[in-house]
Amino acid sequence: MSLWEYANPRKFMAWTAPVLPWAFGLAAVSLTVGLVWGFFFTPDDFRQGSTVKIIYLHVPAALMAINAWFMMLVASVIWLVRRHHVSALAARAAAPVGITMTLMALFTGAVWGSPMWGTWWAWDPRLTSFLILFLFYLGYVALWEAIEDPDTAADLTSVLCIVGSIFAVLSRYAVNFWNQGLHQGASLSLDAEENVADVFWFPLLVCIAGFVALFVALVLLRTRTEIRLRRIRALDARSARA
Amino acid sequence: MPDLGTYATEVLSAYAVSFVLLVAIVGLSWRRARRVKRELEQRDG
Amino acid sequence: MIALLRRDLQLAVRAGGGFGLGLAFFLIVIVLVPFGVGPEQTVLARIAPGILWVAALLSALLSLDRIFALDAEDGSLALLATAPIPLEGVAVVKAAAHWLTSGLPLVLAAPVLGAMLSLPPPAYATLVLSLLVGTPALSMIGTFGAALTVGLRRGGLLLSLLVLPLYVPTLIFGAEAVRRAADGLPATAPLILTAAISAGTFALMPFAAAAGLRVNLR
Amino acid sequence: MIALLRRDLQLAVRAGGGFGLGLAFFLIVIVLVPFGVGPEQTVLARIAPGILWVAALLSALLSLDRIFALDAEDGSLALLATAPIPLEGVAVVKAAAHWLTSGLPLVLAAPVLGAMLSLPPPAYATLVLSLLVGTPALSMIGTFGAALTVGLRRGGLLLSLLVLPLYVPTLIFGAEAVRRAADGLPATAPLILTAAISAGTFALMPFAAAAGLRVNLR
Amino acid sequence: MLAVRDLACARSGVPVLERVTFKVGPGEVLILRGPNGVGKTTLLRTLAGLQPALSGEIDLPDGESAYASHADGVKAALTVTENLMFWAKVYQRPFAPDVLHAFDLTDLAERAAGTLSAGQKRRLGLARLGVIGRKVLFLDEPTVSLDAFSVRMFADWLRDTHLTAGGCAVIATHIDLGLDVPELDLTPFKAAWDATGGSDEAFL
Amino acid sequence: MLAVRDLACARSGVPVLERVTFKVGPGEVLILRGPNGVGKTTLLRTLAGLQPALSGEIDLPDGESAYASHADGVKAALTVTENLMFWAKVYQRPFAPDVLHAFDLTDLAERAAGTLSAGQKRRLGLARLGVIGRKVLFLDEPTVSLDAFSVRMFADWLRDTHLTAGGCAVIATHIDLGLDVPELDLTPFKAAWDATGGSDEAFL
Ligand code: HEM
Ligand SMILES: Nc1ncnc2c1ncn2[C@@H]1O[C@H](COP(=O)(O)OP(=O)(O)OP(=O)(O)O)[C@@H](O)[C@H]1O
Ligand SMILES: Nc1ncnc2c1ncn2[C@@H]1O[C@H](COP(=O)(O)OP(=O)(O)OP(=O)(O)O)[C@@H](O)[C@H]1O
Ligand SMILES: [Mg+2]
Ligand SMILES: [Mg+2]
Repeated sequence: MSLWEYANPRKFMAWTAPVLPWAFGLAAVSLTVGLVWGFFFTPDDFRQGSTVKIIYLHVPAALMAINAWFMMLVASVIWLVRRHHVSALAARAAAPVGITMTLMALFTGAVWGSPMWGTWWAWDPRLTSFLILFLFYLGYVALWEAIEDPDTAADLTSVLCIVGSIFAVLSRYAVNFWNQGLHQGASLSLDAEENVADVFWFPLLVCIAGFVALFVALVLLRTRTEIRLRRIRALDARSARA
Repeated sequence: MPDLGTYATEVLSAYAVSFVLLVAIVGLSWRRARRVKRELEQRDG
Repeated sequence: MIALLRRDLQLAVRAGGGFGLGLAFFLIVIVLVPFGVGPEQTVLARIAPGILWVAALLSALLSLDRIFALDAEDGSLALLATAPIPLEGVAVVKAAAHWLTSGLPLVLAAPVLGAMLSLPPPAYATLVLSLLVGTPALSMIGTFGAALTVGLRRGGLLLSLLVLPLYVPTLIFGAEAVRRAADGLPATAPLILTAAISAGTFALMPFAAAAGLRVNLR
Repeated sequence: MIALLRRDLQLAVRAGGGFGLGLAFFLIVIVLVPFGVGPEQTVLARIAPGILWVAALLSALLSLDRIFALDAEDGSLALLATAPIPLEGVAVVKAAAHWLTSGLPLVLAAPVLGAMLSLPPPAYATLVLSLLVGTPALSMIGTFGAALTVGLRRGGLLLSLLVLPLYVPTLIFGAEAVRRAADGLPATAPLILTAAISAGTFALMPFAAAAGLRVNLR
Repeated sequence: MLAVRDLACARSGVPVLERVTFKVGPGEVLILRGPNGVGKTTLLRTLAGLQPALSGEIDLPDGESAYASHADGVKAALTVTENLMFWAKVYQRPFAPDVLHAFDLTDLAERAAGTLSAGQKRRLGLARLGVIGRKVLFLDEPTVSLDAFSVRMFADWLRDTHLTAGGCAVIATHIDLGLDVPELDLTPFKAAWDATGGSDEAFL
Repeated sequence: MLAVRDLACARSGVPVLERVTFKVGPGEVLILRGPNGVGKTTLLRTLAGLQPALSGEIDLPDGESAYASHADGVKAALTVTENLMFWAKVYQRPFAPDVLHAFDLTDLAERAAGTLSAGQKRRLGLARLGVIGRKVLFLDEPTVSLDAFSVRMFADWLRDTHLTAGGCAVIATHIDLGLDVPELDLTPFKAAWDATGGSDEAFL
């Protein structure tokens, strides 16, 4: 049995049913641990004061916002190449989760910015690219919603997702070119010197794990819902013709 | 409750809004999942 | 007439988020301006009132051609014209539906977008208020323009050309109100003028719009 | 394909000045901005490059939905799809026709409008050049968006939502070039990048657009 | 019920028909015949009040007429029932679901109108006439795209429901509806090349 | 010339027809019959290559077919001649003005297509078929809105010009074209309610 068989809707429903509670459980545990640890048991940063606590929400949300889009891209390509319905539906299911993450990153970043940079919003490249990402998400979801026929919608949104990804990368460079910006560089690199102090680093890792688990759990749950909706549609169509 | 100093509003509002967003996406996904599941069970008889 | 309003809103929602899209356009214009103008906060704050109002205006404009075009194409408009509701009523309802789907969401979202353009916080209330009393005029004037151009198949452009000059007074008073508030001056006078324009257009324009429709259906 | 280009241009002219209208919209946006922002020359000069580019972009946007919508409604599109020209070719031709009717006139008129916004004279050449190499990308990207949304009957709004984020890089480089020129800096790098985007989109986007059309015609 | 006397009408300012005279009483139908382009659509639009007559009189009870054009005003995004409900409300009439039956739409009641085939959409357009309850109908090629069975169904509805309730109708069509009713060929009423009343007249 | 074997086709993912098999040789016409909604339009679109078949084979010489839909792709702003010239160029054929005569458009040649009546517009749509010179025609209700005279004119053109030149045609229509040709009723080929191949199949 090839790996692709797991993308059959029936199989997918079967193997995700037992996985789902574990995914949610894992997400709940690691999020609780990470956030409680981060919020209650880490010291304040000497420069940023207590605002550093926002990092536990901001960074995982920002990571997941990008990764969700990436997952949609992969799923879209799979749909276009192999025409597995589950991958198209998974892409559709991931989009609202990605939007939530993007909104969260934007909001926590804005709140963080107001004491750090003295402003809620600045046209910093990183922030700006996020805003553009948000627009891509909106367009993607709007296109899904606008099209009646599910396969047509899957095809068109997949094309949009691929083209959009190329332009998202392009925008990132354009935005850098346009404005040099206030936002910190990558601090999660493996290069130890650039990293934030360990006290912040470990709870942050737990939080990131929690966000990943939550993302997986939500995408599985929502994909299952989409599959059920398609099944209802199929049964309706069939009984209308019987 | 740790002492959040001058930035209490910022930190707390960041946490609050994030929780609202998380709860919203989880809650909406969950509710829709349950509704659709029930609908399908009715259809399947 | 209520049935017509209900149907139009239903169609706007069915058609995949008629509510969201006008708003999205507003958002996008606001986002694009800094890309063009550059990221400096002082410059942005200076032009924010004007840009917000221009964006609201363009966002209203973009959906104008749908007010009658779809109904004209599928024949509903001719059927409505022979139905027992006055065409003036149809025009008012169409304007109201347009405002509910494209004007109202803007009013609600304006403060957030003001923040993105670094609008000074004291001006937020005036921004919302000026849009609230000003956008109905945009919808009603737009409905008149749409009535004049229905069936001409020129797309939105001819319509924009006709309507934009008519938008100028609303724009001037609306943006002036916000600018004054941003500078800490009282903004009552321009606000009242904006509201007066809205009231005036809703009182008179439906007749002009209905006349335009009648001629175009002939 | 040349026949199609000829027909599209003919239709644009017949339909009452396709050439003039895109231009008129550009003009009107440029005129509205001072009403919104206020008349101070220094402010206007500062934002002129950005506003000119944003206006060009909006003016391109406004006529996008006509690229395929009219042909889809009257059935021509299905007939073209079964005709002996590749759909990729149709997409390129449509983009070219859109550029000729909406991009090119802007390029020619830009200096005059730049003067209205007090753009510093040394930037005029760069303004024209940046629009000349940048607007083709706007037309081609827009054609792709139009291909995705053809037959959806949502009016221009969904289309705008899809297309505007795709316009960001072109806008940034184009406006940046003019801004640098206005500040007396060299503008070659952003100009080259703008041209590269145009070249890239014309090389790749037709395939995506044709794929979208095929799916929508299904 | 409907009396037309010496009517002349024009299409975009050019006189098309003149001296058209006929009467249609309650329970009667008049079929308009004539080759393509003779002016059937123009005449029906004039009768329905969408365009002014050049001259002549149209006698017709107020608020009793309805018009159905080539295009049938069906909203693709609404379902069949919603489409009909809308027209019922506009005409302030109750919506009686048995029209669905009369036009064989029962199975399609909850389908979005955009997913109907050409003939199904046409049936929906015709069902509107059953909903609005008008007495005087002006119908422009109502049976386009309909199959033979649906044509008969429409003719039955017209005869058994509409006419027996005292209604009347003027119908332009090229096919045989299977109704035994008078026909009016419009060819003899074609406007002469020098007919008066066109909008260019002042310049001649 | 055209051979269809065991074809199944779907409309927005729902199987509509299955096991459709027929052959049309040079100089032959096949008329598709069937009540509204049986799937005539769907079948023709599949044959024309606008949508993929679910299964089955379509044998058809490459680059020889043309399709005419319910809508006729006429540009209102162009004149009758310009409309036809355009299609001639797209298909890289010379434009022979005698098609104007064959479809009784000579008097209208310089009129903007938007000012034509419904039937005149349809004649223009059909004249396109005379211009593009394709051998295999797929026609969806070509005679809608045509008067009896024009229907005969179209049938004559089909018989005397198209078929004698070795062409063939598949035509969906509800009326009698006055041609003595085989008919295929699609009702027996309606897809069973549990037919396979729909896009929802994986979900059942
Ligand atoms: C709306 C505003 C903001 C947005 C959209 C935003 C977005 C992002 C993004 C996309 C990342 C990248 C995550 C990664 O790739 O590793 C990130 C990381 C980070 N942000 Fe923000 N940010 C915002 C505001 C802020 C502010 C105001 C601060 C603090 C002064 C801040 C501090 C950080 C830090 C410390 C990281 C971790 C750096 C890293 O791991 O790359 N951000 N943010
Ligand atoms: N988008 C859609 N979704 C679901 N079903 C559809 C859709 N479009 C069409 N159908 C159905 O597919 C079937 C075939 O339609 P088709 O248009 O091929 O019929 P037809 O034989 O051409 O009918 P007509 O004579 O009325 O033109 C119809 O029952 C129709 O209701
Ligand atoms: N805009 C216009 N300008 C000039 N002539 C027009 C215009 N519109 C229609 N006509 C002409 O008016 C005449 C009457 O058209 P009308 O549509 O009433 O014909 P009809 O009898 O309904 O024909 P059909 O059976 O084809 O529908 C036609 O000869 C047509 O060419
Ligand atoms: Mg007619
Ligand atoms: Mg059909």
